[in-house]
Amino acid sequence: FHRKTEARNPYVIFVEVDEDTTDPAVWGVNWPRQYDSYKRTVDYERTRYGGSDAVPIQKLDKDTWLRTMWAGYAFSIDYREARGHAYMLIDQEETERVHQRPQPGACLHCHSSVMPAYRHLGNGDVMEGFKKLSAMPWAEARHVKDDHGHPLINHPASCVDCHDPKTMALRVTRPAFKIGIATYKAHQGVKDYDVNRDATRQEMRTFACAQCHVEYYFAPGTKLVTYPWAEGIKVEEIEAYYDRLGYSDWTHGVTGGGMLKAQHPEFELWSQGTHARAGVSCADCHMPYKREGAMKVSDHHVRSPLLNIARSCQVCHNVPEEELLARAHNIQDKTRALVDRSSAALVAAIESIEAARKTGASDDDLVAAIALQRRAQWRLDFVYSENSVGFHAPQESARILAEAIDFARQGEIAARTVAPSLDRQPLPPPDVQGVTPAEQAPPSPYPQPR
Amino acid sequence: FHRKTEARNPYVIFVEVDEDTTDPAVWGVNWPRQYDSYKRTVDYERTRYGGSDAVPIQKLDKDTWLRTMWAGYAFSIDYREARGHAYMLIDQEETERVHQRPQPGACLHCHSSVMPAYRHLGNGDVMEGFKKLSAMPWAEARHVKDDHGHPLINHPASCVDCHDPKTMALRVTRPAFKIGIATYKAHQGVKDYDVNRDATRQEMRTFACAQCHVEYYFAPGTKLVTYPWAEGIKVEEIEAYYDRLGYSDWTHGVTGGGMLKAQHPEFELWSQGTHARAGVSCADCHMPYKREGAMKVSDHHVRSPLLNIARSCQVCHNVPEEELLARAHNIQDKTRALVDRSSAALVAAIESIEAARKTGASDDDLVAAIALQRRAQWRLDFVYSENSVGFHAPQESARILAEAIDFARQGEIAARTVAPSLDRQPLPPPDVQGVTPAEQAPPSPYPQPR
Amino acid sequence: MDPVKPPDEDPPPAPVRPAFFGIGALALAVTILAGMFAGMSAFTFSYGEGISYFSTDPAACANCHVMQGHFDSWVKSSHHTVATCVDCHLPHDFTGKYIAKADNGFFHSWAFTFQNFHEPIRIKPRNERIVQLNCVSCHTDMVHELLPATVRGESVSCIHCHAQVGHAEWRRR
Ligand code: HEC
Ligand code: HEC
Ligand code: HEC
Ligand code: HEC
Ligand code: HEC
Ligand code: HEC
Ligand code: HEC
Ligand code: HEC
Ligand code: HEC
Ligand code: HEC
Ligand code: HEC
Ligand code: HEC
Ligand code: HEC
Ligand code: HEC
Ligand SMILES: [Ca+2]
Ligand SMILES: [Ca+2]
Repeated sequence: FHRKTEARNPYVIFVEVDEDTTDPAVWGVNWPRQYDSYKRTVDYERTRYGGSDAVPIQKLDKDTWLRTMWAGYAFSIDYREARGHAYMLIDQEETERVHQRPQPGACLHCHSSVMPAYRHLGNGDVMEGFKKLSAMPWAEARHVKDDHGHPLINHPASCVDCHDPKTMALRVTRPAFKIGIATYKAHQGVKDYDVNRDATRQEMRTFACAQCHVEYYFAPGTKLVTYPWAEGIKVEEIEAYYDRLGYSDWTHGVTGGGMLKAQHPEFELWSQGTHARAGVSCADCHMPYKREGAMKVSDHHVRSPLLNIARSCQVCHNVPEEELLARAHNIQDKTRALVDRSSAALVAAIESIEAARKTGASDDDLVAAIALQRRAQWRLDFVYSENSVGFHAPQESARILAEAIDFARQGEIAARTVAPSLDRQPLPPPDVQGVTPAEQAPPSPYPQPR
Repeated sequence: FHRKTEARNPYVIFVEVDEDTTDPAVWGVNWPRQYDSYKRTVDYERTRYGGSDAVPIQKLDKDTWLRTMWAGYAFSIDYREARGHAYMLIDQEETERVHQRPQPGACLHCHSSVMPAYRHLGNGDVMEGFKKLSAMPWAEARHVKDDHGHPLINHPASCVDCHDPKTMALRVTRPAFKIGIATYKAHQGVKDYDVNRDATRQEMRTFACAQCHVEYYFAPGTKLVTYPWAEGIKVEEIEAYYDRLGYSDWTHGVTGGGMLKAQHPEFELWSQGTHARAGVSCADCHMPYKREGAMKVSDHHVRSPLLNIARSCQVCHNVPEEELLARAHNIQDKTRALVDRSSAALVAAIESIEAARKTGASDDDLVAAIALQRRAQWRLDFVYSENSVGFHAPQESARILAEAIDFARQGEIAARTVAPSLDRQPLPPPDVQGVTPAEQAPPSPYPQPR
Repeated sequence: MDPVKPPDEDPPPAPVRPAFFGIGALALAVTILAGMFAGMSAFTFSYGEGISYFSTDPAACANCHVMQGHFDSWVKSSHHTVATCVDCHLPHDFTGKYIAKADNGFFHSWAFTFQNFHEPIRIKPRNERIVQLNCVSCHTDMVHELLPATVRGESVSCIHCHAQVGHAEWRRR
């Protein structure tokens, strides 16, 4: 008998779009509903821990221990709350991390509609262009031009970055993700994985976001954006990978240890949660369907699901909104309490190492303590820099923080064992290495947060 | 909506049962299906972490750090895996904790069909009898007799302990629970709570179990079984209650600190999990309905739900059995790894306190360290002695263990700060205070576990 | 465990294979029907008013007590005024409907007779695909933009989110 696989009729196309159409307004002519919601990512509204503000909060002032944790690194100069996709390019332009530290073109991989620039620089070869642009200084890369002198990078991530302009099918465009996911699959025994060919539609609803919402590092030398998944995507698997490479992001300004920086590992943490096991994708929660007339469309106003619980959660969870919000808050409150506990432990470890050094301990004496600092810092950073405050994987987040606490306290003990006469004393404000002291820094582009 | 048990499952009464019918076989004449499954609690079958064996495993041999954690307390002599309800009375009779230490009649509260004994001793007044029996020495209480010289305690918990013999409705019989839950409700602002009058049917499906599967202590002096819920049922609320009373279960055999013992806080931990929030009761998972012909009966073979995933879980989760088992194992594996991490930290704290004492530190010097040991020990014990290995509340279990680790390591640091020249050295086997050394102990009633 | 496994280990809806599948299934159905009326499951088929399989009356499905819960939950569902069991569970085209009826009618009777089916009952992948196609067939206008762009493309699974439309307070996936 007949089982018709329904397919939609082609949309009514008013204007042609192609691989070079990075301007979402042009696509908006054909798909006005999606475009309208896409534009709303300029909006701001806070939730207890997320959402966004008119002026992105300076996290370094809210959580002052961050300056100690990241001492010596660009993140200790300026680190703010993220906000909607509409701001991704401007926020990168304005951060003091770019103003005060040299950054490579690699940064643009996740903050702009960058594919035409890659193709241009690589003469049609994306990989080539990706390599070239990544290695350029940031300011040069930001303003790379085509043969007619027109700038090639003009927009934040836009339609063409997630959709095939011919079919509108979801797709992955970012080279670092394509390589990263293939490497991860290879580690799992899947050879020759091509994400756009092999992923299911439901997987694509996650991978489209995992192009950017992942941990990364710039390969030393080439500055190529790299996703560190060759040994797996769990927190200790990524750490093992970095350890094997002997990689560090920076030298800690107080202890002199080589440290790792975690950035927005949403995909990695989500993957360890119950929702991921149940096949619930990023788009299910962050781009829920909404009804528009007789039609339903994906809400392209990507934002905190807690601002839209009815559509984001209630289709699956048949319970009142307040209860769902309470469940989410319950998870986040517990995570936050453990973050506070972990940061106290980490600061104590750093202070102890510093104090031990002052009593004459040598680098050799402190090897063990510093190695423990690295483990603790990586774990705390992993949960803290992940943006769901534990929601994406509650038990896993708590587990990671439990380990962070253990390593940090063991680091403190190791430092004390080296310098036995050590009493716990408040550390003088860290002597931050290689970072401009705050008072000498140019004024921030944002008014001071309350 | 409200389904009447009687309406759904009409039954015929062949024999009369009343408040004194503690023999389940008599009830079995009227309700053969329930009785048949009830009898099957003699069965044994292991799961990865739970279930049971023909011979209950000696946990002290499997997790040797328990002897250090509980040094000086009866639990460091004999502590085994629990098994089915059929064994509850015999296992209490056979434990070395009863043979080698004096125990009160209070123990029988949760291990036998004890209500007729309470009524008899109290001349009809349950509370009176409860007080009297609790205060008796165990051996005397165990063999308390009626006026005709017939023993009153003959069976493990049986039908009459959970069912009203007139209506078969679920009910709570245990005085300690009635008082405990009323105290807890009073703390929440609900006055004069009578569980059998005020609880919903769904709540009763949990409370029937929470009569026994809870943390308890024996009130000093009276030995009255008491549930420590006057300030709440979260781990830190119970701790606060004990702290306020100045209560300790025992004096630690190595450090001399006053410690708290947690026992099977299944109800308390469950209450902090997502299942509890969603109103899922103990009976939903541990006594799932099974269809017998056109009839649905509650499976009275109370056991690990992982031995019966189809009925225990799939009624709510429409996913394959293997996947549900994997989800449960994933949670339990993570919990177990944190238990290992916490126990290492706690043992290090105990060793450090002992070593500090050897270098001459006084009780006063060690107050802080010992207070931290108490906090850590209570938390580790809470999760370890809870029998679901974290399943009942995954994030909460991890959070509690994270705190245990922090307090234990801080305890270690406090001890080292007191005795600065301290190096970490392996501690000689703890000099266990007040407990018969193993080699002098009478042979165990069970063959030695593998 | 692969963190990004699809919610359903089933292959996507097979491309249409009308001739082969149709004849195969028809032949099977004929054999089955013959065996059914002749053999031991005839008892159940009539006891359970197996003929109800050729009816559109939902109460007919509930002739079997194992279907009672499904019936009850349908009564409470948003669809009980707009869709009956067969609207969701049988193909909407004429031949497909009768083949599926024979197919399922046979298996249900068989299973009911021997009581050897897995409980709780879980919908089989082939029947889940029928349901999916039926959602889409009633709601094409609404979900037009969500449909795959190509015939081979996969649909998003409607019941990944709307697990309870046909059976209120039903199990989640
Ligand atoms: C089951 C629902 C769910 C899924 C699936 C999910 N998220 Fe989230 N996400 C949330 C919730 C809830 C928050 C917390 C929002 C808040 O605190 O306001 C959140 C927070 C975030 C944030 C921070 C938002 C903010 O306002 O600060 C980002 C970014 C994010 N998620 C990205 C992702 C990505 C990428 C994926 C897939 C890999 C994903 N999420 C999967 C529910 C989900
Ligand atoms: C091309 C890279 C890229 C892709 C693809 C991408 N994001 Fe983002 N996303 C960002 C950047 C960069 C920001 C931060 C913008 C800012 O703060 O200026 C961001 C911000 C967000 C925020 C707001 C965070 C906050 O704290 O308010 C959410 C929520 C979010 N993304 C979710 C998603 C989801 C869900 C997807 C997939 C449907 C996705 N993103 C795809 C780069 C990307
Ligand atoms: C792998 C993708 C990726 C790369 C590469 C990347 N970003 Fe981002 N960036 C994001 C995402 C996703 C967010 C939003 C989530 C968050 O803030 O954690 C973000 C947020 C930001 C923000 C806003 C919040 C904050 O951190 O103050 C700034 C500024 C920023 N990035 C600058 C940079 C700079 C500078 C670089 C290069 C050194 C860079 N980004 C490289 C993905 C990326
Ligand atoms: C990822 C989750 C998800 C999937 C998959 C999904 N939907 Fe929905 N659907 C929603 C949400 C959320 C709404 C509510 C929209 C609103 O209220 O604006 C909705 C609304 C609807 C409505 C309109 C409800 C009304 O208010 O009248 C229909 C009909 C519908 N969906 C059918 C389908 C069909 C058919 C499919 C499969 C092709 C499907 N859905 C797949 C989440 C989903
Ligand atoms: C960050 C990734 C991302 C960006 C950028 C993006 N989309 Fe989408 N879009 C999605 C996802 C995810 C879906 C759901 C696709 C699916 O389920 O197969 C989707 C679906 C669609 C659909 C199919 C119908 C629907 O609503 O589900 C259309 C049309 C569409 N997007 C248009 C656009 C347009 C126009 C833009 C630019 C204004 C745009 N998209 C930008 C991720 C994106
Ligand atoms: C597409 C379906 C879907 C969506 C959308 C969804 N969930 Fe879930 N949720 C599930 C499933 C499936 C589970 C796993 C348990 C189960 O099988 O019921 C789950 C589990 C949970 C849990 C317990 C597990 C945990 O990780 O703690 C919470 C809490 C939760 N969801 C809250 C939310 C909230 C809040 C939202 C919206 C931001 C949301 N969910 C969106 C399907 C969904
Ligand atoms: C959502 C299902 C669920 C609920 C509700 C639930 N449990 Fe459990 N319980 C489990 C699982 C799963 C295990 C782990 C069994 C194992 O490891 O074999 C477990 C373990 C146990 C054990 C140890 C069993 C063994 O074999 O070692 C006891 C005792 C227990 N639960 C009692 C309770 C009590 C009392 C309640 C109510 C306060 C409760 N449970 C609520 C699922 C549940
Ligand atoms: C009268 C007290 C009492 C009541 C009421 C009670 N239990 Fe128990 N339960 C025990 C005792 C005592 C044991 C240990 C028996 C042994 O090991 O000898 C036990 C053992 C168990 C076990 C087996 C543990 C293992 O490790 O194998 C499970 C599961 C369990 N109970 C669950 C429940 C559930 C669910 C309920 C309510 C439906 C309940 N219990 C009601 C006292 C009780
Ligand atoms: C508040 C109810 C309660 C009281 C009072 C109680 N028990 Fe139990 N007992 C249980 C439950 C529930 C279990 C099964 C769960 C477990 O083993 O953790 C159990 C298990 C046991 C076991 C088997 C496992 C083991 O610990 O070796 C023994 C033996 C035992 N109890 C002895 C005693 C003795 C002796 C006393 C008095 C000092 C006592 N019980 C008081 C509820 C209680
Ligand atoms: C540890 C507690 C406990 C014990 C002991 C116990 N039951 Fe039950 N029983 C329950 C629970 C819980 C239910 C479910 C009641 C509900 O949902 O209202 C139940 C239900 C029943 C029902 C109603 C029909 C059904 O199956 O749901 C009957 C009849 C019954 N039990 C008989 C017995 C008999 C006979 C015994 C002794 C052989 C017994 N019970 C021992 C807890 C217990
Ligand atoms: C009576 C219904 C019911 C039963 C029985 C049940 N669950 Fe759940 N389960 C839920 C609900 C409701 C949630 C909360 C999330 C949601 O709303 O879907 C949940 C959440 C979960 C979660 C994620 C939350 C967490 O605590 O990690 C897991 C894992 C889970 N269930 C596994 C199981 C297993 C395994 C069993 C059997 C031992 C089981 N469940 C039995 C209803 C149930
Ligand atoms: C609006 C659509 C719809 C209607 C009407 C409907 N069902 Fe269903 N039925 C479903 C869906 C969807 C599922 C799959 C649920 C799932 O897997 O979570 C299902 C599943 C089932 C199952 C398998 C159980 C399971 O959970 O997999 C049975 C049996 C069933 N239905 C019987 C019936 C009967 C009998 C009727 C009429 C009284 C009926 N259905 C009416 C949509 C419907
Ligand atoms: C003869 C008794 C009986 C009748 C009448 C009956 N069913 Fe069933 N049904 C069963 C049994 C038994 C099963 C379990 C079969 C299995 O899982 O193998 C079942 C399973 C199902 C399933 C899920 C299993 C699958 O194969 O996908 C659906 C859907 C279903 N029935 C729908 C219906 C509908 C619709 C009707 C009425 C048109 C109906 N049933 C009439 C006995 C019956
Ligand atoms: C026989 C035709 C028919 C079938 C088959 C059908 N529906 Fe519907 N559905 C309707 C009608 C008619 C309405 C109510 C009309 C309206 O308000 O648009 C409706 C309403 C809905 C709604 C909105 C009400 C609600 O429950 O939230 C959703 C969502 C929905 N359908 C999804 C589905 C899904 C998913 C399936 C397949 C499992 C399905 N429908 C199968 C006809 C159907
Ligand atoms: Ca990094
Ligand atoms: Ca206790």
